[in-house]
Amino acid sequence: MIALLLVLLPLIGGGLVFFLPRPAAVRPLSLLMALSTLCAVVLGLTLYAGIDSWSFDAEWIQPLGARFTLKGDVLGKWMSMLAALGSVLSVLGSWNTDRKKPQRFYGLLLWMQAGMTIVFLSADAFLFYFGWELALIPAYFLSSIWGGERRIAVTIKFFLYTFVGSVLMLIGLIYLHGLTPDGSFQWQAFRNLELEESKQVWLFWLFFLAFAIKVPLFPFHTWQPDTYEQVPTPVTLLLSGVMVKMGVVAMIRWLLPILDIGVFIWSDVLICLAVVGILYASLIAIRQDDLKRLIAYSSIAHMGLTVAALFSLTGFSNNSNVVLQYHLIGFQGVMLQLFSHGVNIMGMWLLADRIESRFGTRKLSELGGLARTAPTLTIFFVVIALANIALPLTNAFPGEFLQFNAIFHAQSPYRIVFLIGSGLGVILSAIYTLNMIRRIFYGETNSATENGLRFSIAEALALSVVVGLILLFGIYPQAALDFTNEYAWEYVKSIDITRFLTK
Amino acid sequence: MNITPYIFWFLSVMALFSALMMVTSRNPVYSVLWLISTFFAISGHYILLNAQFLAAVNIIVYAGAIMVLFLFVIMLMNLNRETEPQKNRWLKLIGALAGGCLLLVMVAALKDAELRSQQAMVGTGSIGLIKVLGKELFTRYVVPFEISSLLFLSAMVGAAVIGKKETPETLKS
Amino acid sequence: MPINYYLFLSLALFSIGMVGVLTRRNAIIIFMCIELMLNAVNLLLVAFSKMHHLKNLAINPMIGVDGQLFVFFIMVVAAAEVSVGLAIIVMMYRNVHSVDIQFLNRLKH
Amino acid sequence: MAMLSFPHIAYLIPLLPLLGFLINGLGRNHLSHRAIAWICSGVMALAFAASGWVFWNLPAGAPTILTAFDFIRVGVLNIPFAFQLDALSALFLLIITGIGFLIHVYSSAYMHEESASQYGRYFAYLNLFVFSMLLLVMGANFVILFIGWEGVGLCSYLLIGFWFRNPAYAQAANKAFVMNRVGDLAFLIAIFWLIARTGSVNFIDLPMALGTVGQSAKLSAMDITGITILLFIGATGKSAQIPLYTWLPDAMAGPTPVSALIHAATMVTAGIYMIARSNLLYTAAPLVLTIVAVIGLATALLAATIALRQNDIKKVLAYSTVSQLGFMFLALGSGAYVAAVFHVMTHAFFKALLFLGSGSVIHALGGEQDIRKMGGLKKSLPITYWTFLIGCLAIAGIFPFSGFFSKDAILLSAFLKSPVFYAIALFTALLTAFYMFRLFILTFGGSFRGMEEQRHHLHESPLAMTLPLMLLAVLSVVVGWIGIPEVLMHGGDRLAEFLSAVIPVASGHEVSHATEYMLMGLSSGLVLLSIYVAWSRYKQYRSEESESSLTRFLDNKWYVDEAYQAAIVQPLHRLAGWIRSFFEPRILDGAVQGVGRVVRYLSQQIRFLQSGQTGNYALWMVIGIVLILSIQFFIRK
Amino acid sequence: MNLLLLAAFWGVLMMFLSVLGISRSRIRLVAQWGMGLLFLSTAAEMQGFVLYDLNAPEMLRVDRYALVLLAILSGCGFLYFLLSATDMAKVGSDYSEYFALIFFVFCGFVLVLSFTSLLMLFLGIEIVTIPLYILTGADKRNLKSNEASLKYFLLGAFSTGLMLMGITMVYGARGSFSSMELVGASGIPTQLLLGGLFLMLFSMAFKVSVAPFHFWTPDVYDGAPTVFTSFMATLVKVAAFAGFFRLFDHAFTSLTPAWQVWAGVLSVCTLMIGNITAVFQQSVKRLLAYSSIAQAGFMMLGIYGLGGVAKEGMVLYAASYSLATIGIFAVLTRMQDYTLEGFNGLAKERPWVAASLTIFLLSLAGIPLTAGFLAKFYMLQAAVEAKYGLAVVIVSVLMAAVSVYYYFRILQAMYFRERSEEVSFPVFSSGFVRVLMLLAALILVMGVQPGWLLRYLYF
Repeated sequence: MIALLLVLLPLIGGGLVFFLPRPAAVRPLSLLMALSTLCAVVLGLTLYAGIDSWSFDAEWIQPLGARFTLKGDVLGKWMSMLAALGSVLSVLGSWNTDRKKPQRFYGLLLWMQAGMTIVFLSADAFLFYFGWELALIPAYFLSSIWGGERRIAVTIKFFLYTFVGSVLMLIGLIYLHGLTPDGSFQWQAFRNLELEESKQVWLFWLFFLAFAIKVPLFPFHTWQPDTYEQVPTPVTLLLSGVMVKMGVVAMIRWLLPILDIGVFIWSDVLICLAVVGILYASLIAIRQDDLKRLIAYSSIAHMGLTVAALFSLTGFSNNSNVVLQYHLIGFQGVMLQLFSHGVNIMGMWLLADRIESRFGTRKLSELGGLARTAPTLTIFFVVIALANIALPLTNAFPGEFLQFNAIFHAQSPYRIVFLIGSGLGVILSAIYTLNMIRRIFYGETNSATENGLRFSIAEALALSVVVGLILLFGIYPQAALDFTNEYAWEYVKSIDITRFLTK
Repeated sequence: MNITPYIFWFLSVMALFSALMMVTSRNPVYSVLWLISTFFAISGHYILLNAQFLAAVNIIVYAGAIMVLFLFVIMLMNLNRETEPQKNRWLKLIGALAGGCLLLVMVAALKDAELRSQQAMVGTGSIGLIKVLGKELFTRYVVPFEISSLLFLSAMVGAAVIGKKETPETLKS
Repeated sequence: MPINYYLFLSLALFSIGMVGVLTRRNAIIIFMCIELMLNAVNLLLVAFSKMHHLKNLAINPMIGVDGQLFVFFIMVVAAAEVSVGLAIIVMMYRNVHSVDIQFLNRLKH
Repeated sequence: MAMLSFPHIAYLIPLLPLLGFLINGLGRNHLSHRAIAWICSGVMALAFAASGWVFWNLPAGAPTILTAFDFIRVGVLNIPFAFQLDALSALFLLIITGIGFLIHVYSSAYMHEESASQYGRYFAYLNLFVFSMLLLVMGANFVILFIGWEGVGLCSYLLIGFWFRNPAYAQAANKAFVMNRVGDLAFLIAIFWLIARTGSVNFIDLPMALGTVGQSAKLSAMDITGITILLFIGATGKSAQIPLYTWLPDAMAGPTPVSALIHAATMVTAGIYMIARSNLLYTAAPLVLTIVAVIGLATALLAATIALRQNDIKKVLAYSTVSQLGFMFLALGSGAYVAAVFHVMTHAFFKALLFLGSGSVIHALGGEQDIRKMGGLKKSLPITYWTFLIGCLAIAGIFPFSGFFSKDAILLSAFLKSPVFYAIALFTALLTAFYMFRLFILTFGGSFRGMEEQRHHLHESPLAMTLPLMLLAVLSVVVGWIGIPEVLMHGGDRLAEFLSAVIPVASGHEVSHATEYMLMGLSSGLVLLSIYVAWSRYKQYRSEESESSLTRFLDNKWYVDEAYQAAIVQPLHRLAGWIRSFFEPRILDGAVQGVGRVVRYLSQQIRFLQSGQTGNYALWMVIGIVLILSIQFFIRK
Repeated sequence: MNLLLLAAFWGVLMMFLSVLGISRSRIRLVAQWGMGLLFLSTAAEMQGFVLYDLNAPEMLRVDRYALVLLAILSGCGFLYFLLSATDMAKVGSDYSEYFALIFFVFCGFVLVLSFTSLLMLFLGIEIVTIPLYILTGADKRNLKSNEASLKYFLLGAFSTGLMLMGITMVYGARGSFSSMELVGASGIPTQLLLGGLFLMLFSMAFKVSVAPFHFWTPDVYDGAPTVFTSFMATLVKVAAFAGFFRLFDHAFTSLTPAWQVWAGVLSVCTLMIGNITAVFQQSVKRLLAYSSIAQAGFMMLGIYGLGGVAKEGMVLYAASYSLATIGIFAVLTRMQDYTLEGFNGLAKERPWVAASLTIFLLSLAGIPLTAGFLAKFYMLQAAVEAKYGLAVVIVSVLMAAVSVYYYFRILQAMYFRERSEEVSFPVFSSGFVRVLMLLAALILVMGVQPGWLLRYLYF
């Protein structure tokens, strides 16, 4: 029931908020809905942790064989927690921002969360696709109505780009559906297909493109900076904190286990893309003057690392426990980083939004000296920005640390190159992050920044949650690792393609 | 000695020639007349095939009623001169070519089929007689027969709608 | 007669009608060309009906009636079409005083 | 005290500064100057006391591992959040907390003019700095060490940019952090490599990995070479060696006590510590050792030459640090880990002394740092004068000051490695003495060259500043006596004995006592000569010295910064700019937008098919029919 | 059969009403009731209640497929009348006759959907198209309407000629007009049969506006009075497609290898031409005309991938496409300005209308949660298993993405742009808005639970 609740709460809550007559009650109500979803997740992780409470299965579109199957495996739980958290943060973070038609805004926001939760929890490919798009539609409207000046052109690009990807994936799904003996969309049925290599080689791209565009992976990322720049920040927060994770989650669940040979065949190319993407995005970030675009590019770089690590996990173990163990290490890093990067980037957006709304600009060149006038902001910003570049004792460090291990163990002749390439990203990330901090906080104040900035309680709360999580998983990552360990172990065993060798 | 082939060839040549003339005549009235001549040739074929009923209907309905209607409209519009401006020469050529190609393709496709051994029954056979056709029409074919009345109804309503002159008063009511 | 003769004859007539449709500009003549196409079909139908009749004479002497009845229906439909078609052409003529289809180009792109 | 066992007290050592950091960080807006100073110095004093207790109560034999909790435990990889207490770390603990404490005390006076909140911030950072460094030396594995490693980098970043209104300072802070990160990357890769081969990052597992204990080695020679090189690159970043040293002189942007902290007790010694820590690995990689020695030597020489022409009091000291660190790496590279650690220790005291002394001078002069505008401060700053002199003598290596013993050990090890190394090292030592006394004489000797109003305000610093100076001066004299070479006093090298559990005593070839005496005499004599030259040259200093292409070259620090700018920074910058303003919008996004544009263009063109001509429509239909039929009937099949 | 009888009766009734000279609102009411009755009678027939059995199995056979589609058509027709009946009055004075013609067209639908003889298909198509020629030209003094009517007529008659030639050739090969596969399958000269098949394919492609036989569509849809465009673009097209589907499903299944690839090629051509041309259109009406071509391309996929899934897809497509397009046209009919700019800022002033339009557009674009998505999904699923299916399907989804672009232009106009001064929006009656929302709700419900509709196909 928990799983269903996680979908229904934001869905119904969104509906309630959408048609609320009085704007004043919108924010408390949507916070309530978001919080109750979060509570449901927490309850599901503690009191009702059994697999029963996290599974839901119902007849849906019978002629198609599509079922409404939600199954909260560890990945699903982990990510739906992030989604719930993201929605709480985005409501909190925009608590003091006035918007026209707040009912619609928050209603759509909650629906978006519902869509993402479906993606994270669904064990049925059709439902998965449904959620995939369901998350996109509210995002489109949110962006186009409440976005910046160039919103219309930018969001249609965003929408079309991701749409093209997802319809290609749809074809892949349909194709696999046709191959299942009983015409099913169930994950397990897809998993049981054991496709031959010649099919996997091209089927892979149908899926991969959709996911790569979502993540986004170089060179499919060009929608992202524009979008993040134009979109209202609470939405960006969900987009980059949670929605881009959909891409990785989809790769984890729908790509690696199902098209394992295809993934392995292309893994060199993919890791290469990811690594180039890291360097590329980092370089752009160095020369970026727009705060939001900078964060967007940094997100591309960091997700690139995660993807590189993920694709490093494929290959033959020859039933060697040691190889699998190293894959486990890498995969744990991916799992941890999925959450950590979500938290960090959401923190960054909260701050970016606050800076923009307070000072009316997000150009780094027009800011400066805030360390003196806005010390609290400075502390939050520095902590979160440094967490973003994986300083030890912040949450991203263990994640990235383990991910690098994965790349080091990739079954690729170029793994050293990949490792060094992605490692250079670490240096570049330091450069652009410090540049950003320097240009915002150091130096003399100007007329815009001399008045400083104060946080409201809601904002401070949101930021404190972020910082708290950063420190929690930074100092004691084992909490997260223990949570995901069993799942991760089963997972890395399942994506090992040694079994094809013996055939 | 059978005269049938000669009649067949004569009618065929007449039909083709009249059709060609119909298409190429610049004066619409000539076209109508050539078309009527084609219809006569076709009717002749019907008779040759012993489809007497159709031969009669073809003459009465087509050559008689319909073509007269055409002629009537042409006269009404005063189009009985060679007023038609010529189409672009190239377009004409392409049009003719396209039609010719179609003919060529169809003929080439169908010429070597087993159809070669098939014969059409000429001169005899009872199925073209009014008695046989009438019986069929009012038994097996009564449904389409009834339904074709709907076709006429709608054509009638349609012609009325189109033909009525629109006046400001009728618009207002 | 060999059925091929009829087949090629009516295909030829059909194509002539089609060429007329493609090359002429006068709406009425185009319409007439279409009538020619229909007649070509009719001829072929009758020929086929006689062919099937001949082929199946021993089994079922009624085979082939269908074809001739179909011709009858084609004529019916053609008559209806002519009434509507001419009405439309006349309406057109009333408005623009021409039946030249090349002038029908308000609607394009 | 009965309640507190050894682990508890050991835990206290890093926790105390952390506590200080938290109190000051969170409460800085509500605490007075006095409270802040007391809390910070207090926790440092307690930490020092705890370190002392741990030092004396250190169990003999195997190192003590204190595991707090599992940091990362995934599959075969187990990285506990654990501390390792043995001779080496205990020694470093003492140095760090001791000198740290003195610097805290000193800072409480030095930074007194800052507002309370800035004051609190400063001390919070300082505490955090010490905490990170303690983590670094206490860490029982490479990852914890790395955490501290990055932590000190962060703190140095924060402190160098402490006066954030000056953009140049912020730039310097960035530079420090980024250059450190370059080294860190290599360090990280080394860790990954280690994990890949051995599955463990714990120091105590190193012998096993090397195959010295138990079963066969997990590390091949190639692995060891690779790992050690990478570790060394990491060390060059943190310890300011070629090629990653340029951040350190720039790091003088921070408040002077911070420089003292960075240069003396924390941060830059991390590299030495790390290599000493992994000495087993290095001993197994002789090639890398040679590289380390060469780099160390080159750095020492390079920095010394640059220091010759610096005019900023702190910059001279900074380059001297780089140079001294080079010495230490030379020692490491020569396999004399103990000598390196010894020099770290002595250097810590006299460099702290020198920096704090220079801080006192700057303080007295109201922020003036150019030694050309100083002079004759002997009278107004007597305590500073004397203590500074002791520091200079120590760094120059005059018997019986501490520098003598440690430098002598290094020179000896260099001699053992190769006489050429020895010659260069000796030359560098001479340069050291020369530039240090140039600095000393220009600052304190002669007559005052500053402005009148500065002259009026000249005064000795308050007790909180001078007391640490005096303490450090005493220590700078005596601390060398724990490592008296065997030749002077049998059993005098108590340090090597103490560290023998961590650093096995090398059983290399020895030199005869006679040679040793000769070397000692040679270096001492030459150093004295060099001091004399400096004295005679600068006692009458008036104005600009003569210019030559060599001096210009040195003035510009060998143009290394410029070379880096031209070779790395600028191309990268330009590449990034090109990508940002051309490749991304034109090529990549251009391709995406181009699809849209092509569709729109096609749309515009295709719609002209819709000509409005009925005849054309029919023609298209017929053409379609002909095409399809002819393909179907004549081509397909 | 219920529908055939009632529709014929109501057609005649409407014909006479015009002579009686009763008021327009009465006429409209009668028409609406009649259409409602048609729907109910069809629904009743599905439950086994048959008014009169014509009993001519070799001519007509109303099977479940036909019934479900007829129910959809009459249901949509009812909604269409509810939404747009008042707007017909603005076209011309022959109010009642328009209804009569539409009812006659419905008779044609029955034939097209339930024929078992090619003769009935031919008659059905003629009964459908002849009234349409009239309706297209109903706005008699509007030259565009005249022109559209004449173009439609000439090309329509031309395609009828093709179809007849095709039927004749099939007859020649088979000796029967039955559209059932079994009859006369022996000793056939296949070339002749194939020739006939292709000619029928072309003429049906013309009726459903599949490229390259689509050229009449934009002009005719654009020129015809908007209310009737709505009718043509939705119900007529769907019925024609259903007939197309039925023809190939029943008659030519064994010849699939010959024509299947061509169906794919035509479908790809249609998708490309329809979608790409639509991108540049400024007039919403013309844009919808091209979009209807594009949608035809998608429906063509159903014929390409003929089979069980395709049949379900056809039903779903019929319903979703009709509902959405009727809704959009109903609003468009009342707009002052047919250009995209005319929709600027609609959402602010007419939020519910805009919301419904949004759902219609999303459905047409094939966004999940709407019936349009599922319809496309079924079509893709049907097509993907055909020969070369994957390539065809990939092209079609890419074109679907293009379609998103132009559908969203309308969305953008409504939601994200400000109204221009000179345009004022019509006042929509609350009843109208409610029906519109009903349409939207139906689309959403079908988008989540298509089973509720599809189960009528079986049992």
